[in-house]
Amino acid sequence: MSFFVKGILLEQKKEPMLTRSTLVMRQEFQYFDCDFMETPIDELSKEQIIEIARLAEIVDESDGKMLWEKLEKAELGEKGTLIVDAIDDEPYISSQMAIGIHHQEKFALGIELCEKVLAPAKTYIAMYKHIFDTNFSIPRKIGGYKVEKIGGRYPAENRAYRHIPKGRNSIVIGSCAMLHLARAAEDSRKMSSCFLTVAGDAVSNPRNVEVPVGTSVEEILRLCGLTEEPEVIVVGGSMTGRAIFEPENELVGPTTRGIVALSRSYNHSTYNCIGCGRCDHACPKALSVSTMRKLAEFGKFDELRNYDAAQCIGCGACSYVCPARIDIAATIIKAKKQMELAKKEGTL
Amino acid sequence: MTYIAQFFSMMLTALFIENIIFTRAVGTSWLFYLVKRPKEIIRYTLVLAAVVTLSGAIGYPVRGLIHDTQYRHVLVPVMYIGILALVYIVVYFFVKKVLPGQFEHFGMNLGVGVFNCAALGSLLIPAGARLDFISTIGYGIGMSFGFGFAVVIMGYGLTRLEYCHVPKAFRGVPIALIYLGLLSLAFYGLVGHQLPT
Amino acid sequence: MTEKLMFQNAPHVRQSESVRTMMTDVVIALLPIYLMGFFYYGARALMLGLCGVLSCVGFSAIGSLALREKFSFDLTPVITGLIIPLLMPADIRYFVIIAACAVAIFVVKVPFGGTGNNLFNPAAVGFASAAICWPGMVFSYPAPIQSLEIFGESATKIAQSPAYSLALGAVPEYEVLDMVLGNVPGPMGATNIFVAAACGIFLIVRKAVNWITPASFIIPYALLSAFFPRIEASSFDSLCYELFSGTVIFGAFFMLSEPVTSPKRDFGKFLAGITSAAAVFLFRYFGGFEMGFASALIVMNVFSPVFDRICEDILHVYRHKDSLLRKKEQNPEKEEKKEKAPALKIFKKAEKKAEIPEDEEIINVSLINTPGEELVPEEKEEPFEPEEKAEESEKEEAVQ
Amino acid sequence: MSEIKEKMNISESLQYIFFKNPVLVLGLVLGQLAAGDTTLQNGAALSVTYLLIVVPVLVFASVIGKKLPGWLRVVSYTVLAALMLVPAYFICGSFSATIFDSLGIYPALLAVSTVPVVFASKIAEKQSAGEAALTGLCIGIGFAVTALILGGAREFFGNGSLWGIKFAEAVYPAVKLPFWGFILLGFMAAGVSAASDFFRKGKEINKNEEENQ
Repeated sequence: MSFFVKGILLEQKKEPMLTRSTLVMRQEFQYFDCDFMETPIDELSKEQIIEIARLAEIVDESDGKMLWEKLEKAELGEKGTLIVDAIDDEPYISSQMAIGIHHQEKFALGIELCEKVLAPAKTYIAMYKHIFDTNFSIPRKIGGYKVEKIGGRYPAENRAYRHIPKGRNSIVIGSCAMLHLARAAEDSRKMSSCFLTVAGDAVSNPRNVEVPVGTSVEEILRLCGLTEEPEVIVVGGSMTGRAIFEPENELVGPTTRGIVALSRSYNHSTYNCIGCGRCDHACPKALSVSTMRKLAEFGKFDELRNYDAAQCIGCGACSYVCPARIDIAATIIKAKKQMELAKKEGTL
Repeated sequence: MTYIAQFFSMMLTALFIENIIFTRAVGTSWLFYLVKRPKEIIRYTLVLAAVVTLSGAIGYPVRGLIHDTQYRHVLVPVMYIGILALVYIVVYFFVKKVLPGQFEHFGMNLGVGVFNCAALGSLLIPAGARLDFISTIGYGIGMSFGFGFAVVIMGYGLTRLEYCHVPKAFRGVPIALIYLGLLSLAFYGLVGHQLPT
Repeated sequence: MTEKLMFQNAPHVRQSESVRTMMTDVVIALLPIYLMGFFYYGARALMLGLCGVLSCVGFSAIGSLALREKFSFDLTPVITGLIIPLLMPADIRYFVIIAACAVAIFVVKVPFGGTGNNLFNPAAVGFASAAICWPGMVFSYPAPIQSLEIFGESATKIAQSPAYSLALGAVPEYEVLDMVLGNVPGPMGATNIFVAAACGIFLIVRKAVNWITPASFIIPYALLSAFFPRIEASSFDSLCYELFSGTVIFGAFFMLSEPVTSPKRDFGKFLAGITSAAAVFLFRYFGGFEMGFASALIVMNVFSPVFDRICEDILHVYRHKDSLLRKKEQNPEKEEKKEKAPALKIFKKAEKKAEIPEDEEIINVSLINTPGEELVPEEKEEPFEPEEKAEESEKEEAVQ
Repeated sequence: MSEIKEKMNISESLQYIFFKNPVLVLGLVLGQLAAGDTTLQNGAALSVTYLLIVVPVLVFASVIGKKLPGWLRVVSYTVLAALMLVPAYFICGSFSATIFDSLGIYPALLAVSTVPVVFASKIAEKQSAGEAALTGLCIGIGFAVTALILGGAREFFGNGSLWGIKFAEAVYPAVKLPFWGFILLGFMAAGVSAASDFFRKGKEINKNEEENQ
């Protein structure tokens, strides 16, 4: 890692959810029918697999795109790599990793189908290494595919894929999409469910859950049970998710990584920034965060452009580290949105 | 050889240790005017230095005559202002004719650039201290560049002031005054005693 | 279930350490120095510290009342109140401490906007203003190892501090071990170097203070004093005398490393440390008073945004290094002119400021209303019409 | 500032006493006050000199100033200001014999301060002679008020005396130094701006009431 870029070490608190098996919510499955239903799986041709993915309407949860479009458009060169994204570097969240650990055969089958379509030179499963509180070790191989342990500090996701060799193109597919592809190929099941982690200190038995797409957050929380009234319910990752107010009409989609119910929101600080410089240390993109926050606060947008606000990925590491508990990431992201708005209107 | 050493020692003391703004508070309104126009600092400091050396040189013999009379407190300043006026006219037409490019940059501000407290202060203080010729010139030049140095420091400070939550009553002139006061407190630590004005 | 839900910004897990825990670390680090003061000068040292803390906290309460903002009790006034008495002699009168604390809060913190916004180190300004006002009291030190009575005048033998004799160029007559242990006449807390350094290292371990600032200040200062001794002694002796006299070590750990006024980046702290070492050495070499450290610190606080700006420019190049390299491959010669990292001059920002239209709803901090402009709204051309225009206006008058 | 004028329907030049005080709000003549104005006597001497400089220069500017070519205008104002120093010198001499040692060069600097040049050319040239005299008078009074308050405060706290007569023992001797002059001026300027905001808000409130009725 270069001298400037540091990021932060988080304790992942993944423990009860990762080792527990995935709880499946009662749901009726939809099926699709296609002409090559009976051909055995290993003789499926490339077009047939893409057709299966299209009929099953599988959405890749790592970036929200349709799986069949990604497979169709991706033409890896002769040295292409297929990376299965199972990195969950945010605390509490382990929906992608649970797939790799609890449904290994179907997961391997999914990867095999993708390999048949893309014919990459190398495939590996990327998993986050820095999980200290789990009492089992991450397997070296899953279903014959090598597991590459991505180390380093949070945010590991954007740094892992930044190391994809620029010259040869490579593709990142989420682990849940792999599982859905395997199910679609085996018993031609449509993708009607999504995987997410329900966690937080207000949940009675936090675990990984498979729920039909579109169920409300309140139903899922009632499924897992609540020990006390949560003060904050977060949808998405614990570092990049957003707090919601009405859980009953908040619907869950394939790209929501998890639901975190916290019994006590962190106490809103009344301290001014004392300029300790920790946020500058924590920023993975080596931005001067403390000055940018001041510029954003005072609304000086063109100087903010000089400070490369566009490169901020909104990972929240600076707000995590700030001893004065100031929402630095929120201020900078809001200022970034205002800058884009101003740029569109041409005032900037 | 000793002249050059004397010249430079006088210049350095006037530049850092006995800075015209921080230790004697002379020329502060001109400082506030220049702080908001960072592009013009170098130009006006050079004008200041040129005017101070010219009028210091002209004024030295005349000062020798009158700085013992009973009314010296009035005559010396009036004499120096007269010389400043002459020098201003010379500089005005010199700049107008020789480098017209620079001229419209100045516009009418040349008058304010020449007739300000920093210029007269740089002339009167060596006169009050009865310095000989070389150190008068050295002191004058040192003071003008000390003025530029002070403006640069104030520039740094005031750009930083924009990002402080200054209370509403203190915004603008008051906070700049307090900032200037704290800076001259620091430089006073260097001098250690009140300088004769 | 839904009535108690609160909004919360993005990262919903936060670090357990807060500003208060950092500040309590600094307060804990200051207490042993007071114990040493108590050991050398009796209970008066503790009373002075208490008076400093109470006056600082009281004044900051009055200040936030005057500004009509909620008084948030953070420990920064307590730290200022603890540091100021440590720089003073133990037999100082109480009103000197109260005056120094008043200046430290009312002149440095309140007008600039509270805890996070002061541009100067309040302890340094407080001590400097008191030292300038009563040099006689502040620079005459009682001999150590005697317990002064808590209140009332103390007619004890006033001794010379080693820093004073260094300023005169005389070799101080105390040997180095005494100076390290602190039984040498000098400021109440700043003479016991050993305890101050230990507390400083405790702070570094607790991460309340970045290790770069003290290190990058003490080592160059030691080298400077070794190579340019003020007294006729071997360079090592001069190094020890310079380093252990005056408030250098104490200041390096507690005053120089104050987070608000020091640069944010490590490299900026490194640059600030080196230039502060040079400035303190110059101020002590040429300065009139003994308090070279405090006034040099105030001057250096002006330049911390400049060091931040230098780091920002280096990082700007680092962030755009791939686009710069790509440009260099495509057109090596045209590259310098076009893609230029923002110039080092801080004024580049200031100039751009002038063109932004001052729209209202963004917080508009109006800087100085310049003389002359305030009177008449700025006409488009020069504040006064240039000479040519003057003739036209005369012609027009003539015509009317 | 113009809306203050109609609301409080005082003439334009009266504002220069408080609302546009030349020293505190416009930040014009600061150095001389901060360093020179350490006693009440000094304050009085400075304000008398200042009054004697500004009024004639503004009147001269409004009467003759417009006619002169640009460069001669600035020179004439400054030379006139310098000549006005001579009567000021004799008046100040009457205060006390040692006034000039404690004042030093600062009364002479008043002649060259930016006020004559800036005010004369921007304001006085567009006004009639009477109005210019009134503006000059108000500027002089504004300056005098600030100078006397500052000088009195610093003398009382500095050496415990007022106009040379000793009352009490010096409380804070360093107030006489220039940097304390700046800090005190800063606080006074903050007081003036707070008061003018408070006053303007008051004005706005009853202005709205008039509209609602």
